[in-house]
Amino acid sequence: MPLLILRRLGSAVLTIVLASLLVFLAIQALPGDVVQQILGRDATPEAVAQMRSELGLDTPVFLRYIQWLFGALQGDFGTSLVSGEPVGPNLLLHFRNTLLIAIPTVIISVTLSIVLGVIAGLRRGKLADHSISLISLLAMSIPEFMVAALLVLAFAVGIPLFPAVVLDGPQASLAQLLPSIWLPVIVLSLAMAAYIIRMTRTSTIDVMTSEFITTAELKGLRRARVVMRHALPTALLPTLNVVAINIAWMLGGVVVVENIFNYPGMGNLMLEAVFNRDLPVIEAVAVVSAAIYVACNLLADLAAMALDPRQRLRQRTRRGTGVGAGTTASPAISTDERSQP
Amino acid sequence: GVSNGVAEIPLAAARGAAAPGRRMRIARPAASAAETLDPASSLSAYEYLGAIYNRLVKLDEQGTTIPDLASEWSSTPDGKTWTFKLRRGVLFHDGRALTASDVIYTLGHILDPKTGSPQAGVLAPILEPSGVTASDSHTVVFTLTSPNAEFPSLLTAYQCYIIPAGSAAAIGRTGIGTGPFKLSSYTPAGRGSVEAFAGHFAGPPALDGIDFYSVQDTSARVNALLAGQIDLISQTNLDFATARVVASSPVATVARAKDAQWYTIPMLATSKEFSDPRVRQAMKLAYNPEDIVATALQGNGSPGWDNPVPPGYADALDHTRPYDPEKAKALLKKAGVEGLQMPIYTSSYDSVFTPLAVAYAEAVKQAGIQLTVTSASSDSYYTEIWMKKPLSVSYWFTGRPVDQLLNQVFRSGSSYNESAWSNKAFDRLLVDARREMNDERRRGIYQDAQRLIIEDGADMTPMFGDRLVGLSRKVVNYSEFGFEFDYLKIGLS
Amino acid sequence: MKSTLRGAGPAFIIGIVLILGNVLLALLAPWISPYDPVASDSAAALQGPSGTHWLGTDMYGRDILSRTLNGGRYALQVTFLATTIAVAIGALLGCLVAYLGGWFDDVVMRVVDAILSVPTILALLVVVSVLGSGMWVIVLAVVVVYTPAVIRVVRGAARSVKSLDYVTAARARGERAGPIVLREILPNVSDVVLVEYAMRASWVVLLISTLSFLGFGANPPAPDWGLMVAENRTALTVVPWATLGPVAALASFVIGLHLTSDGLGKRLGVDRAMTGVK
Amino acid sequence: MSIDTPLAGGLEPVAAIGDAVTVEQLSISYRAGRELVPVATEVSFTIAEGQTFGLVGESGSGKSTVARTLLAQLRAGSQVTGGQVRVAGQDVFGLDPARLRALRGGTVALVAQNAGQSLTPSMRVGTQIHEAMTSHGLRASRADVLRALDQVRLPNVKDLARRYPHELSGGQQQRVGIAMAIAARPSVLVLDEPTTALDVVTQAAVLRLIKDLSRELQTATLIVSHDLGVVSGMADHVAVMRAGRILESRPTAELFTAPGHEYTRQLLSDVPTLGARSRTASVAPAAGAGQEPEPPADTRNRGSDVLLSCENVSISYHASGPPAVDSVDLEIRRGETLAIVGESGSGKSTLAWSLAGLAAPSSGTMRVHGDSVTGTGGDLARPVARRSRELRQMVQLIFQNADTSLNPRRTIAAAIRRPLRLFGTVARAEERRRVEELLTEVGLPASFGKRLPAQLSGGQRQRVGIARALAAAPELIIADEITTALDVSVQADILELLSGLQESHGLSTLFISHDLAVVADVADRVMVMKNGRVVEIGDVADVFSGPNHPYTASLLDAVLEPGVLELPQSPAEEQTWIDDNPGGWFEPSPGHLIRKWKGTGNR
Ligand SMILES: Nc1ncnc2c1ncn2[C@@H]1O[C@H](COP(=O)(O)OP(=O)(O)OP(=O)(O)O)[C@@H](O)[C@H]1O
Ligand SMILES: Nc1ncnc2c1ncn2[C@@H]1O[C@H](COP(=O)(O)OP(=O)(O)OP(=O)(O)O)[C@@H](O)[C@H]1O
Ligand SMILES: [Mg+2]
Ligand SMILES: [Mg+2]
Ligand code: NI
Repeated sequence: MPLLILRRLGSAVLTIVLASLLVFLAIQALPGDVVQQILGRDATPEAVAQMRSELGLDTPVFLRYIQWLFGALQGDFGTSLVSGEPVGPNLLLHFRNTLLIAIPTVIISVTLSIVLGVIAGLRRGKLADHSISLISLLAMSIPEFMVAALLVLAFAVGIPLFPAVVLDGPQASLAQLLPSIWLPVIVLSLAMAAYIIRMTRTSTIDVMTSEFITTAELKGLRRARVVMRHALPTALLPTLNVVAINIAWMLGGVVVVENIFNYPGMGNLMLEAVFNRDLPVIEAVAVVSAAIYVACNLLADLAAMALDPRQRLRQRTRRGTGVGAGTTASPAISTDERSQP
Repeated sequence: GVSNGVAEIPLAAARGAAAPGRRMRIARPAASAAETLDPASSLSAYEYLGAIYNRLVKLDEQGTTIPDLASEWSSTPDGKTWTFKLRRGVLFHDGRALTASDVIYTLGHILDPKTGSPQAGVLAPILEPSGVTASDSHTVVFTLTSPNAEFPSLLTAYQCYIIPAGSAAAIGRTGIGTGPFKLSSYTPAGRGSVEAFAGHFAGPPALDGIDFYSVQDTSARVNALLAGQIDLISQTNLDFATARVVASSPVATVARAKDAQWYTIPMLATSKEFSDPRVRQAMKLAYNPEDIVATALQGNGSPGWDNPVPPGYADALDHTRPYDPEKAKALLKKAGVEGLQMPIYTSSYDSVFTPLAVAYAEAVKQAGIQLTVTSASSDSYYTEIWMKKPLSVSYWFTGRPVDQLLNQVFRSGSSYNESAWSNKAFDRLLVDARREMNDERRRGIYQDAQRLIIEDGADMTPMFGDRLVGLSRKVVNYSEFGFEFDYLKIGLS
Repeated sequence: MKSTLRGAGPAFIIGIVLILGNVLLALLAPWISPYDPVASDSAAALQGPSGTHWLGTDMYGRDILSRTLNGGRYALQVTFLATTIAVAIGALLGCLVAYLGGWFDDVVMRVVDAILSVPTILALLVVVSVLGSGMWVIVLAVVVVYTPAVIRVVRGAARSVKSLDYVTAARARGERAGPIVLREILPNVSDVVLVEYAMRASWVVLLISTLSFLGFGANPPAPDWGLMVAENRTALTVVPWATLGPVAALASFVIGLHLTSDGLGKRLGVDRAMTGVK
Repeated sequence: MSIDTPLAGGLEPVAAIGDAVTVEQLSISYRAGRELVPVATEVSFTIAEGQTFGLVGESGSGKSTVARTLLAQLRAGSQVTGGQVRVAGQDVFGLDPARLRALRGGTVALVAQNAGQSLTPSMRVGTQIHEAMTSHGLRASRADVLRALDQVRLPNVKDLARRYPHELSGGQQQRVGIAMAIAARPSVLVLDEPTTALDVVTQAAVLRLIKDLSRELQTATLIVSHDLGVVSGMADHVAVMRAGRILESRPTAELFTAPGHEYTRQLLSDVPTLGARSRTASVAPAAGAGQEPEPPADTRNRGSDVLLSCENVSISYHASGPPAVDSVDLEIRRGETLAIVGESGSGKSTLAWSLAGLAAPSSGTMRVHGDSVTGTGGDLARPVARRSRELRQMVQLIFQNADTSLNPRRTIAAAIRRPLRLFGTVARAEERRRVEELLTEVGLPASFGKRLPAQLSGGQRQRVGIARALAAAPELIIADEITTALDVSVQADILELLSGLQESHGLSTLFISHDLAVVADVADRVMVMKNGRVVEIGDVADVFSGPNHPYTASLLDAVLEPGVLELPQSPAEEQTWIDDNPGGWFEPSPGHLIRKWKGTGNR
């Protein structure tokens, strides 16, 4: 098993490096010269040449990537083209702020949606199921920016319970940010919960019809025990992936919500960097997001191993001969990866 | 048509007694992360400047030059030598007293090419650093290289705020001036605060302090106001619908600054499309400013008729021109660009940009001109689009003296010449006007210059808009002219 | 189609109706909208719903109903194109990768993972800010960011089909990869592909309106759902219809897609598992 | 500890006088749209304490449905439309939830068909058994759990209790299932095809165990199976079901000797049997001195009509570890049927697939010899992609699972047409006619061409599979467990069809099966495999009459034949022998070769 984790870790690192290379190349392909952009229209050719070599732009792309990679490995993401300050610390600050909304969001949405999803799955076709399904359907269908706008209207402007926007910059202390996080947390939780609820519901239904649940029931166990001990670990397996993907999505791309609430997080930093063509910042944000994505998936895999001992075996590609081979087309396989918004 | 039940937009902010001990919170759009408190710089953070600095002279709401740090000034009859007497007992925030050397230093800083000050373009042609001298500790003498009857008005620009001698390197962060407020904290594109400066020569301001916040998104700024998180939104001209929302809010209201926004449509004269004056002429003839005021401003403003000098100004040329799409068509045909097609750039930088672009594009259709309204990001609009794309929309605050307005925005080579228009005759007129010490004749020359802009200029002025400013109902004595409020009087009830 | 409809339940029918309704309205919008969606009329600004303007007008006096009707055209067009291309490429590649396996699978999946790991919005924003916000650019951008996800899903499904005996039988006959993928594997993951199509489309349409909302999509004064929300949201209390109209349209379309995909998913297996009948 | 030690814990004896189970006029239907479709109709039977009742019948006849009513379980959508089920005096469908829980697991326990899927994958085996005890009020310690595991004769119980279900073999899983069922000492045991998923040797052992346990616990047992041999060995009384009705219900001996119902007779005649065979005792390990080891292929070479010959073939999936197929030599003559038998995982399919070109052998030669007329032939060691069209055409595979071997999205005609087109067997214009011809040949109406596989029954699908193989006009057919998934009567039809076709087309067949009786029926020669190696090969008659390799012997011992009322005594589940190094063969009769072995002294 440690070997398995090691292999996953290896491929995770490879994925991040590949992602950083892709983004690096894509950014290089941007039309327009960075130097011209910085120096403006009246730049003399000498000044341009000098700045190019200052920025190391006269070295070949691949070499530059290698240099960047080495820097990045040591935590040096270069300096912002706009502010001239190192990217790393600023990114860290924004990342911290995003975490401040991400962590409560994950805690709230994951617990809530698993509970609701399981309830809906267990009470399939009943009122509880219908209302939970309907609400999650709505939550998935109404764009976040609308939800955010309505919430602001209701709970910041109408009844001034929460601040409408974050006035403090990225350096604000956590205590300063704390009152502002709740509306973003609600918006993000709604968006996230919807998918998790649906996935949990589906897999709960799936698992509840499986033979081992029937067996557990026919053993005369209490319903609660059947659900909690027998069904849940397996039912949560497909949910894990959805949770992971949603967490990654949230950390990497809360752009809209952060934009609306003027929240000084990574999403806002990213938007700003794209607006300003601040290439080192874009690259750094991309790499951090890729790392988060990969880490979330890795964690989901580890959690799956914890939940389900079968996952600890390396999956052997058994040639399909016997009766068992035909039964692999479970809907869970196809749905788990489907839930990336 | 105004639908029932929604509050009308008020004409002005409340007057009244400010309560003592209050701090005001102002939201401003985040400028570039490279912004600075150096007033001479092109990237200065406007809102702070008026609070922390003073100029020698300033403009009042009627456009006349009035004293600020200078108590009186005079010139020789040829208009070449100007003497300014400084107010006594003026203190900088660090406790030093203001002397003539500070003024000399400040002008040297502005004129220093390394500073890259936009005002250098206005002052350099007539003033050399060595031309600023002190006859005593509180008298400054300007010796101009050419006569300039309007010279004092050129010192009303916000780049001319006086900084302490020797402070150039640090001023961008320290913000030490003589203003009613003293800087206590500052982050570029972030938040910052100023505190009442007890040592201010005109007595302390009504407020104890001001906190500035940068909020990127316009709606976010409005929401912050409606939620009571801030007291005033600066540099934000509310769109009509939003203004109504704000006006009907129990906590916030709207104040109107008449004709405070000067909207322009620069046609880049160096671009292949607009290097031909016939095309520029056609673009002007093809639309009716009155229609634009009606649709883009909902009537909250006055038509500009492509004359950049606001209608209320004494020097303004009284002019309307025909709206003639047929003639425009003919001109385009002559220029070989019949059925001109191109993008017109806009952004959400100002709430009227897009309505203006849309209304304009709609209007010129008649003349066979096909404009696609293209929205660019508001953050990089003034670095990526403005003065780079052939056709875009832009705006200025009104409140400049005529001489500066024409020199800054229209003279060849000025760094604010947004249309890159260059006209020798026009430039000469400006020089002539400065030489002319007779007010009446000078006005005539300025009006000739306006005529040239209308006929040949590359910058269209479809309209002047009222600026709708969102502020808290608690704000009293708000008045705004040009770039700045009256920081002394503004207060909270 | 008939057999697809049967057993999918009434929600599925509602879903189909919502989708078709939106598509139909978008197609017919130029003919059925009462006003020119971009023509402003200062005299009629900010009116509430009335007989002349059913959904009222916005601050420029534009008819909200007309704008809402036309507002889906761009989004639906992009959604249709982008989803179709992404799902088509993804389905083919997914099947091929699953079938061939080996190093080809490894290489493709690494790249797929790498693309997936870059935040969708970031990738889109970069592409759009580089190439402009033309329709085809957005289509391209969406295809680039969503094809990998489709590849993953389809590959997962295709891998289980791949090991089935009829594929083996084809291999034993000596069929080439092309026919095997097209004749044997693809038709049997079509359920998954169909569900995926509906799910993807729902995200694409939301994504596009988000882009418009952020100022990267449709350009003013074009009528567009996302843009309309962005334009009118601060004035939500004065002109709620200007925001709620487009949101309702958008949401109904997305709900339609979800219901349809659910219905298809049900037919795909969940319900069969429920009755315990194989 | 001894297996005779009774389970600890205060179990109150269930008051059961007379019949522990009474099913009266039970009718069950499920709702399909508006209609009620009957699944069981007026089913009645009783089971007395200590008695075993068998329920046989074809797939879908309603056996499981009836059996599970003893636990008051109905499938979603089903309902009882008449009659009642009484267990230990209680009407099970009238119980309140608490009593129902007490009934389930406490009074009645179920052993399901597929233990692998019936055990909760995320829970340790010991925990699952423990909870079966405690949920019915038994105080259970760890030792009790271990004792329960020991009782079902699982080895190494301490370690085993800590394992997860997937870490056990199929036979072990089934034993855990049994241990779990009897943990709370139920008075009624329901066994729903408890051994169908197991290989014969394990099956025999598990059945033995169940029988011993139910005798020991004096339970009333209901055993459901489609396998007449199983029921005959286990039950005291048997009922035959068809289409939801009990056709006849009689004491076991009576039913098998004098079946009353026509359907029963048919059923019995369809079951292939080993028939009367008189086996000589296994040869002694060292026997056969003098007949020195020679490559078996040489000794078996009986002329030029050899179609296929394999020499020293090894096939590995992994670089390390033992190969899946290890140094196999074999030959198939024209028109001959060679059967391969052996336990699951012994490499039968691997060999077959390799012949079909789907897995390249790591060493050895495999050749197919052209007929004397056309002279085509070739190297079968090549993967299919590198084989000539003629070669691909010559060897055709038929799959075990007709469900999965037909593309559900293509019509029957399209499935059969594909090889016609690919191999150019007939002209395009002729294809249609040829497809119809082939359908008729395998006994299907030509109109079936338009159908999709889902619209066919299992047997019909398997016929299509055969037609598709025939379409290529092959010389060798490889049939990999083609009847395993089918009911006996359908199996009989298919086997008959296959041998008919083989005769008329002059085909050779490699027939893979785990069912010795079937092999005895269809094959000319039989090859026994174990762990990838051939342990015995010879003419059917020779192999079935002995002497045998001990592994073959254990296979033969484990066969359950209908009408044999006893289970084989203590079947050897563990291997009692190892290959004799350096090995070699010994040949009790010409062409009958047995791999030399040594006893290990186990048992
Ligand atoms: N709720 C239901 N919905 C649909 N079909 C049902 C339902 N309940 C039972 N059936 C059908 O009733 C028939 C009897 O099923 P049952 O499982 O009892 O058969 P069986 O004899 O055990 O078959 P097998 O040997 O395959 O296990 C089957 O054809 C099954 O499909
Ligand atoms: N694709 C594969 N990869 C790795 N190992 C495999 C693969 N297919 C089969 N094996 C292994 O090879 C050995 C032989 O398997 P094979 O399927 O040939 O056995 P079999 O005799 O056909 O069994 P059964 O009766 O269950 O069909 C087994 O140990 C099996 O686990
Ligand atoms: Mg059954
Ligand atoms: Mg096999
Ligand atoms: Ni989902």
